[in-house]
Amino acid sequence: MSRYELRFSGAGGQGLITAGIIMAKAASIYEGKQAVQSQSYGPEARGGASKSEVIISDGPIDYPKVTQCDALLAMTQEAANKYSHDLKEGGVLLIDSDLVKIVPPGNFKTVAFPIINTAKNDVGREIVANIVALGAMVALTGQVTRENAEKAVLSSVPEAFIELNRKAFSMGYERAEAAAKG
Amino acid sequence: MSKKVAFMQGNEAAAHGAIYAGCTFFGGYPITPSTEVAEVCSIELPKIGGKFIQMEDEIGAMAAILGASLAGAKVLTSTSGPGLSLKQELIGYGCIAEIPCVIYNVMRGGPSTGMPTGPSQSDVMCAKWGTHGDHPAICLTPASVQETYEEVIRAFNLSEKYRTPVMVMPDEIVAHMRERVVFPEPGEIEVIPRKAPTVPPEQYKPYDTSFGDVPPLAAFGSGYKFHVTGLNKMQDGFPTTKAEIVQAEEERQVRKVEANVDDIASFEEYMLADAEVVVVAYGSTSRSARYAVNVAREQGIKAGMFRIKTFWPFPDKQIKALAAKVKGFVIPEMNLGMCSLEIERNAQGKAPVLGIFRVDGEPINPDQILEKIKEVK
Amino acid sequence: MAFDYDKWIRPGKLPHIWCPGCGHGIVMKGLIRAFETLQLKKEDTALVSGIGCASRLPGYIDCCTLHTAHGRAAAFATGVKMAKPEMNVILVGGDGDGTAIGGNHFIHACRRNIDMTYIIMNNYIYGMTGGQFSPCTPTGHKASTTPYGNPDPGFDIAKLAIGAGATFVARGTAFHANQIDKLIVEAIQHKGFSVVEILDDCPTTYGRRNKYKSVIEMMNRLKEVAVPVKAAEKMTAEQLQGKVLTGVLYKEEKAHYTDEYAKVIERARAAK
Amino acid sequence: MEKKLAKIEIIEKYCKGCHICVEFCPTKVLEMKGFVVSVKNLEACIKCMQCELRCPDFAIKVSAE
Repeated sequence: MSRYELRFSGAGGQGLITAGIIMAKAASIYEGKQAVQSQSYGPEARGGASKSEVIISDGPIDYPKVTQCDALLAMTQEAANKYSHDLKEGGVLLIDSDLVKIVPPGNFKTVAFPIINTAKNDVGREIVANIVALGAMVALTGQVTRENAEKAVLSSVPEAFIELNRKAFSMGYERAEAAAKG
Repeated sequence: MSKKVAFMQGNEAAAHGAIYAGCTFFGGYPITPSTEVAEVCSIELPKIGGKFIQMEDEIGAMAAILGASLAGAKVLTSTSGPGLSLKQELIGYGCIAEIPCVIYNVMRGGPSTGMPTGPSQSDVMCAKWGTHGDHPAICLTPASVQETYEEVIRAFNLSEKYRTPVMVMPDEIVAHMRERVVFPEPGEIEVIPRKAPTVPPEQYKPYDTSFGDVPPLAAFGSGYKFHVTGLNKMQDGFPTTKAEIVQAEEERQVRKVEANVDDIASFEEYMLADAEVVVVAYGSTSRSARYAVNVAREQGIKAGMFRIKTFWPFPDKQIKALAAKVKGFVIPEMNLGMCSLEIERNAQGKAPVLGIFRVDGEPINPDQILEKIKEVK
Repeated sequence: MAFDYDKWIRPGKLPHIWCPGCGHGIVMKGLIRAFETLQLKKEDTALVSGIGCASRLPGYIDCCTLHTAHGRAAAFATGVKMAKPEMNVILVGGDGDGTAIGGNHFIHACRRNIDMTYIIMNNYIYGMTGGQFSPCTPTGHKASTTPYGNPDPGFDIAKLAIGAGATFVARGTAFHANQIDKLIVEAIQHKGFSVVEILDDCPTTYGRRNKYKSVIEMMNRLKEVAVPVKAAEKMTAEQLQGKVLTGVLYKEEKAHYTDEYAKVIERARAAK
Repeated sequence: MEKKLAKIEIIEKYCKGCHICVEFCPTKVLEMKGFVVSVKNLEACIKCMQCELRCPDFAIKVSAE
């Protein structure tokens, strides 16, 4: 069974739960795969650390949590330190290059670009950093097509912010592709 | 024509399932980790002319749903550990007065405030023994979001069919995780209506056993007038202390469920045909168990899983049969051994029962179960 | 000319369980007269109670009756009223049931101003359990659990109800029997949450402990302390010392819950 | 003109003997006979109905036609 495990981690308020939900929705509703999303709750989810996990598979998913992570997004140094250890050999680590200065060592592929800054300066609103990150994760993991992921993004945001989010998603997707090649 | 699908949490699915089942009244009190049920009900119920009320406390919420049920509505409340404790007296009231209602309880750590956001499975005994006095208990433990949707519908059906409170108890993991839900079309899943009286109002008795163990229930405001009390009662609903009546009525109330275990109990057998080690699991833990069983099979171990979907009434018959032919049971649960006691009771020493008990707010992972499977010799 | 109470009494249920001289029976008669005055339909009238002596009242009345758990009458009744807003929902009970264990439901029913009527028979004591002090037992008085005199101050039920948002509050006494039905009629007619407190007597568990020689003495006390609100307007503070006001104490027209929820349904349907 | 007498019906099985009716009758029509109330002086009855209103036990019915 093709079980693929993703973790979106960082600080509360960065929108990582939403990013995880949209990734899972893309797989489950638009890609025709199965997906489970779960998250940490409680004090952790109120300003401190934040974590959203997504399992994607072609068949039924039993254990809904990460066992060995295939792809990790770390939006803070703390998250990178805390979660990179159970990243699979050959897995993907995406980090915000402005926020994660010390790249954790390991046998995985690290991709870095200034995610929040891209949102702020290139897209125009810092608030869509999570969608930039999502676009990047979609590009790096290949679990869902760019089209299906975009559909999931656009069906999850308010009407007035569709264009902003479309731009954020595309920017993230393309920046990650470029960074991965480079 | 493709069916409506959505990607949602177990709690959200529960609210939608309730509405499919005909629920028109929700009474609740905010408590983590079950609040999404109330939130969805507050949005959806008024759209169909239903009512949502946030009561002043957990007990009030339970009282309000019982009152609304007597006035003819199909009713739901949602809660979690401390709220379940507070509701217990009135759950007993629902049992003795035989008022259909569904109590959706998300299991979090306890006792008391415990770990409000951590998953747990430690309310399963409270579901049966929480309220005082002998009473029937039905408790369903779904393991996925889709199943939560469907089991809530089944809970409403059982509640109406047997005229008794029914509990649906997902653990926090099932309640909060998101999965795809495929919504059934209207009519696709059977929805059981309340059995209404066929006799004219002047002949109506709310506990008339000439209609069987489950007498029809009239609604207040429907032309019938009758008395309801939490005291031991006679067939006409009025209190009594007559020994033979009290004994007979108490026995009937319990018999409604005990005599219909085969209709109520549900379970899943996974790779049990040749299994030597059986993992008995429920709720989210069964998902770890399935993973572990699959790995064990790959390694040549004859493992299987018995998944409990209906915790109460407990599948005694099935566990007894398994005990007679397997080498051992493995029971992973997020408590300190509640289901294990039931398995031991049924195994009667014929097969060892190995528990994995976790109450630290972390899920039981497949590795832990696999290790334990290997301990069975 | 004798009033036909039998029309509302369930056949075979009398005599009732209350002790000789207990005023609950007087209140029940007032309630029946009010129902008859208003020509309520039995099938559309729900009478809801909690636990205690006074809460046994619904068992005698021929309508939809619900004898719930201790203190929970208002919460059960809220469910009934929400599910069937067209029903007349009337609550009855005692002071302990309504203001101690049921205090939270009581104040919130007042706050919601849900269209129901709550008749509280205040006899200052837990009668059914044998005379323990209630939140309404006056300071210094004796109960089985205040053998040295009650250190607690008592609740003023009417003030509590007004403070919590009830929009009709009245008080009568078991002695002033001919007033009871009039207060209840007005309370039921009022749109919103109405509270009628009836000062009552418990000769068995309260009277004896507090040196009342007889039921008559207790009744005389109710007669003496009661001052109609109109009469009180002409009295000095000194004259009102130790007196209790009776009649309609508070009345206000205000949005009530069942109507407000109907608007919620309209808004939800419009937003669909 | 002959005075029309009231009809006072006592339902003895309901009476618990509390004395309220006897005590508060303004014209002393009633008395206790053992544990149960009975009519002592019907002539004196002014049909004020206070005994019926105050009887907690549904034991007195006064008809005044």
